[in-house]
Amino acid sequence: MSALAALIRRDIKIALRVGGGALIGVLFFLTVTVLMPFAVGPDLALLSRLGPAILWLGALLASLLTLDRLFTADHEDGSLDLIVMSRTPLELACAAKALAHWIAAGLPLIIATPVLGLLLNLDGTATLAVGATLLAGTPALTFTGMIGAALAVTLHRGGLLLAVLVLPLSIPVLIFGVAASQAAISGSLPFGTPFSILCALSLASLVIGPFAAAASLRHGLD
Amino acid sequence: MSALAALIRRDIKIALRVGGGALIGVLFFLTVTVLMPFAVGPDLALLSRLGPAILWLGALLASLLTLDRLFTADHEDGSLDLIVMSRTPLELACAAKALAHWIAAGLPLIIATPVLGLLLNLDGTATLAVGATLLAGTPALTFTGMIGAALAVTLHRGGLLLAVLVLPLSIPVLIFGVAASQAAISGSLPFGTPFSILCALSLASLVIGPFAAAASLRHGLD
Amino acid sequence: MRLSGRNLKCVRGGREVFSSLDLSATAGEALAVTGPNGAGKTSLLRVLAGLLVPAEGSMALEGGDAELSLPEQAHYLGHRDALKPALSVVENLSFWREFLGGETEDAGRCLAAVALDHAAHLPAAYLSAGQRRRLSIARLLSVRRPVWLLDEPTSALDAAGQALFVGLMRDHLASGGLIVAATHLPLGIDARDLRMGGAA
Amino acid sequence: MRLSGRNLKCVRGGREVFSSLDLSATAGEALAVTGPNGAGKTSLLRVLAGLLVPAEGSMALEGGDAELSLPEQAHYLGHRDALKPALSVVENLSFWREFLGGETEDAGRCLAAVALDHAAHLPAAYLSAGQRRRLSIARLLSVRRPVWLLDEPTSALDAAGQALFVGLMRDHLASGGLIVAATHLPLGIDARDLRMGGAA
Amino acid sequence: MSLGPYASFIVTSYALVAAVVLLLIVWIIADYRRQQAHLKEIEASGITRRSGRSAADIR
Amino acid sequence: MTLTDLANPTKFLALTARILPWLAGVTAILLAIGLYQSAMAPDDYQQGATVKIMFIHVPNAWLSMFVWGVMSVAALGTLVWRHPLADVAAKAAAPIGAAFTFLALVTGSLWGRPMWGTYWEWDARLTSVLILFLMYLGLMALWRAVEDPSRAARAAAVLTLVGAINIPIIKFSVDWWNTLHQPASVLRMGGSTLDKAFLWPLLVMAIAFSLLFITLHLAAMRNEILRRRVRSLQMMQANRVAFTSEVGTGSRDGNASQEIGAA
Ligand code: HEM
Ligand SMILES: Nc1ncnc2c1ncn2[C@@H]1O[C@H](COP(=O)(O)OP(=O)(O)OP(=O)(O)O)[C@@H](O)[C@H]1O
Ligand SMILES: Nc1ncnc2c1ncn2[C@@H]1O[C@H](COP(=O)(O)OP(=O)(O)OP(=O)(O)O)[C@@H](O)[C@H]1O
Ligand SMILES: [Mg+2]
Ligand SMILES: [Mg+2]
Repeated sequence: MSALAALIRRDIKIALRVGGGALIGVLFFLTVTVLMPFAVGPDLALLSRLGPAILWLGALLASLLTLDRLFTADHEDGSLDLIVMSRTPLELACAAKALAHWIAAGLPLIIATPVLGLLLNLDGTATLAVGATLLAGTPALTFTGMIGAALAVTLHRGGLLLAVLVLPLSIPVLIFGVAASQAAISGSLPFGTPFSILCALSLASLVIGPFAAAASLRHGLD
Repeated sequence: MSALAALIRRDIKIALRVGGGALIGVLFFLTVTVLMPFAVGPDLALLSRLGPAILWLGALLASLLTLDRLFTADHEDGSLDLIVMSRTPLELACAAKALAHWIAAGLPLIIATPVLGLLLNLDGTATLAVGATLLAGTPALTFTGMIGAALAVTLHRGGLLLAVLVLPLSIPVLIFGVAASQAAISGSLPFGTPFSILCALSLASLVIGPFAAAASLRHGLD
Repeated sequence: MRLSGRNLKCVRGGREVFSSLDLSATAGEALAVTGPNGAGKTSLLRVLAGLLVPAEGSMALEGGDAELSLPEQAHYLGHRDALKPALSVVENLSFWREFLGGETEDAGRCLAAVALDHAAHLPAAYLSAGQRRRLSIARLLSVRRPVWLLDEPTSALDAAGQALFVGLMRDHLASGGLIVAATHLPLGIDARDLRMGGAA
Repeated sequence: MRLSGRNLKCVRGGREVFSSLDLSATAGEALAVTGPNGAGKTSLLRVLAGLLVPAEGSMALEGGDAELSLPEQAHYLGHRDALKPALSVVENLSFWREFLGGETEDAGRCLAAVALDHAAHLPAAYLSAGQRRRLSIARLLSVRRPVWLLDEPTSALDAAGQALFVGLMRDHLASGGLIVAATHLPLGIDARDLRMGGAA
Repeated sequence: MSLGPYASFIVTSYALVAAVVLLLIVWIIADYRRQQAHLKEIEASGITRRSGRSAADIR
Repeated sequence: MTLTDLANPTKFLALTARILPWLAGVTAILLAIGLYQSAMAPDDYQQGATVKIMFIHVPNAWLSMFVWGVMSVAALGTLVWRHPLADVAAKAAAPIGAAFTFLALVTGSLWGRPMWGTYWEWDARLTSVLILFLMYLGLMALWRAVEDPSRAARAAAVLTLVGAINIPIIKFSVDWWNTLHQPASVLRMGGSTLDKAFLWPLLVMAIAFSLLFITLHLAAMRNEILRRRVRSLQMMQANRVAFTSEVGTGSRDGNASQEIGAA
């Protein structure tokens, strides 16, 4: 237990210290959100209609892109070798790293959502709905993304290959996240159904992610 | 001259060889484009209206994200030290690296545009317009992105920091790129004006980028 | 305690690096793995550390903790030093001390043992090559593990550092540990030689 | 030809590493920079290579090519070996040969000189530590530069590799080159000692 | 057999399937030839397999 | 001929060399029969002649999922039993599966235009197939990205197993969400609801395409085995030269690995 706590504490400390992985994720989120109106054109009604979609896309990209170095950084400096050798089961160590990443990079996104909602002309309910779906859905993004991050170590390749491998897996999360937000906003469709699917996806990924990541790390080191 | 040619050849070779940076960039582009309808909803009319914006955003993200390792990879293995020490002016070497990156990662995006246009229900003119604006605009993305890539070396941080630094610089390119495409599609506005601004932006970045990048590299090594 | 490997074979990148290799070392004994560049010394250590899966053969630690595997009872000191530049020297050491767990030693005392205590609060990014190596060695001291797997441990160390490290290895052997070290230079302690063949 | 540095001072991370350091070496002469870990040997080499800006002082290469700066006439061999894992051994070497330019030597011959010719078409990712070092040394041979700045060049080399490298350094000195090498081990050639102070 | 107003769609889909399947077949055959050529080339340089049989002999 | 015999690459090559011509022949004959029957099939009272697209669309769609299933089994073989032939099977299947998926997408689109009035619609069935296609491409990129085949195999195996989640989603998407695409009428609980006049040609075509897959897959596996044999011989070449070079001391029996192909 104390080993996992130490790992989580270290990862959060590093994320907050070096130029702030957390801060940078939020900045990226902000920039993508600000960029959208430029791309879409300054039509406020359209914007607030697209609002949840834009926020979810921004969060998806931001959390995937920060994931990229989740394991490669540890691989390059040799830490990963020691983590694999240690007495802590590798699955738990992977889960701990993902959790630390979510705390340092996922939570700040959710905290920033209300501010961005203002920029996109979303009202209170809509912002709340997006925030709630993000809270339920971003763990799924982190924990499926972790699989890609582990593969990136095996492949000696980070960045885009990772994104390509992981994006298809995160599409369902995106679909249900946006669907739940839209349902809450329009009020005509039930919010519960997509939201509970979203939670189910998160729970499933909480189990599958660490196992798949540990398997790929164990077979991939050399 | 032959030194620069060697540098360009090496960078392209590495991009094509290791899992094909080029191929992966295109796949990322494809995936992001496929992602959009999920977020926005399956409304074909809306999609084809947003089409150019989506393609431009996808190209922007794909080309920025591949840029991330433009200098850090060379820094980590010590190549950058030797490049800085060499007899080739650093500005030219930077420009050569950016050119190689554009050839390996930018051009394939443009080639893939027609296929993606089909998915987004764009007609022939629209696809052609987006392709032309991408051809004129992506060099600007690469050459301004290079500045961020150089700063990322100095700051020992890749990935997102780069995106955050560079996205604001690329907003004008995005605006005029989308504007020109929309003009060509709707036919009501002149295509020439935003397009020539786009070309001007590209030309300016061709000059400013290498100088800024070289300056930041020269002062940033240690 | 006895570390033994039988009939080990290692394949990397589709090429056989070594095969039918036997080795054994008992408590208090050091094994110096020598051989030309590319002979497979590093590969052997990584096999013992459980980081490479051998294509054939098996290894075991008899007389160790029966509940733990060989890698879980071993320290591995490789070319890459598992240090985070953003953390300070003492933070780096404390993390590994807590994460590796088991019988631990005070972090400050370990730093003093490698003469790095004066730099305890410096970021690890500021360390010179030899200082980084000393910090890695402090990791070996901070958590007790019976088996030390060392890959060219003395590289980058100055004369004082090497003398100090020889003393630490002696202490480890005296307390019943065992050492397998890949090296091109004399280790400075009594060690049995395991010579590996192969080309540069 | 004469390499000289006057009153050099280097500050890293806000701390002074060395100051008022003078050095000089003439053609055919080797300078061995020694000193404990953290004394500033690597920092001095990086200052000479133009990769660190000295806080005070200046250095020059008298009698060299007047059009070129000191770094442009120097080879730097550091801890990081400037190899791309994706390219083969010969592709790596050929790239540096073409990029660095000037008087060049055939790539195949350089590989043969460090006994790596048999591995010419292997990806560099597959090389062992010593093989990588040999490939870096081949770079020094492939392009002629009068000044060699070497940071612990013999680490990771086996006995045969060290002997070979000593021969190469001798040849370089004999042909009028000069060498500044940071090292903890005897270099194997006649060299003037530049001892740097400082703590571990 | 009349294909009705959408003949072009039907013909295109059948033609595309035929084209892609043919492409696969051609690619596989070409790949086979290439590997055989490689094996012959290596054989000519005097390397043989452990079993002592010819490398290109696959029976 | 036991399973362990099959696992030996040389035996595998010998066996497939004997079987392949026959397989190819049977495939060709069945394809011809299937095509003839499809041509002779009556027009549908709703869909007219476009129903003929079904005879190629449906087999391709089925195979796109079936091939992923084959790769998943191979992935288990790689991870659990570390069997080299499983690596070969997985790698050889990917491009063929991608081709079938591509064809399912294209023929579906071409059918969609007359039926639904659009080539493409973002509904659950179509999109999940598109995701399948993307994952095939990702997998192929992954195989290309890694030089060492056994390393690539392990990474690809993990990804294949994770991606297998998509297969039930494709299959049941029409039941879970209401989509444009029609629900299963052949492979469904409680028997087929399709008219016999369409069912027979469809079944023949489906069998013919499955045989086509088996034929192509075996041939591609042979190529892959040969490719690895070439690789290991090239490695041997490099090693042997190394062995004779003077710097090396000690001895080594300069042969290549246990890898597939070296046998
Ligand atoms: C790009 C568009 C399309 C895709 C990706 C697609 C995909 C698929 C897939 C994956 C299956 C196998 C499902 C299963 O076994 O349950 C299937 C079956 C089928 N598709 Fe499509 N389809 C597309 C368009 C169409 C269109 C336009 C039609 C006709 C209106 C159509 C008619 C059918 C039929 C009749 C079946 C057989 C269902 C059964 O009997 O089980 N598809 N399609
Ligand atoms: N990037 C850096 N930033 C700040 N300080 C640094 C940096 N690198 C090294 N230092 C400090 O500068 C001093 C000299 O380091 P240097 O690497 O030059 O030593 P060295 O003589 O090469 O030591 P070694 O024998 O261990 O290689 C050390 O005290 C170190 O802490
Ligand atoms: N990642 C790898 N993939 C494939 N082959 C490798 C890899 N690493 C090393 N090799 C090969 O394995 C062989 C043994 O390498 P290893 O690193 O074990 O040698 P070593 O004895 O430690 O050499 P050195 O003294 O140079 O450190 C070498 O021939 C090398 O080419
Ligand atoms: Mg080694
Ligand atoms: Mg040093």
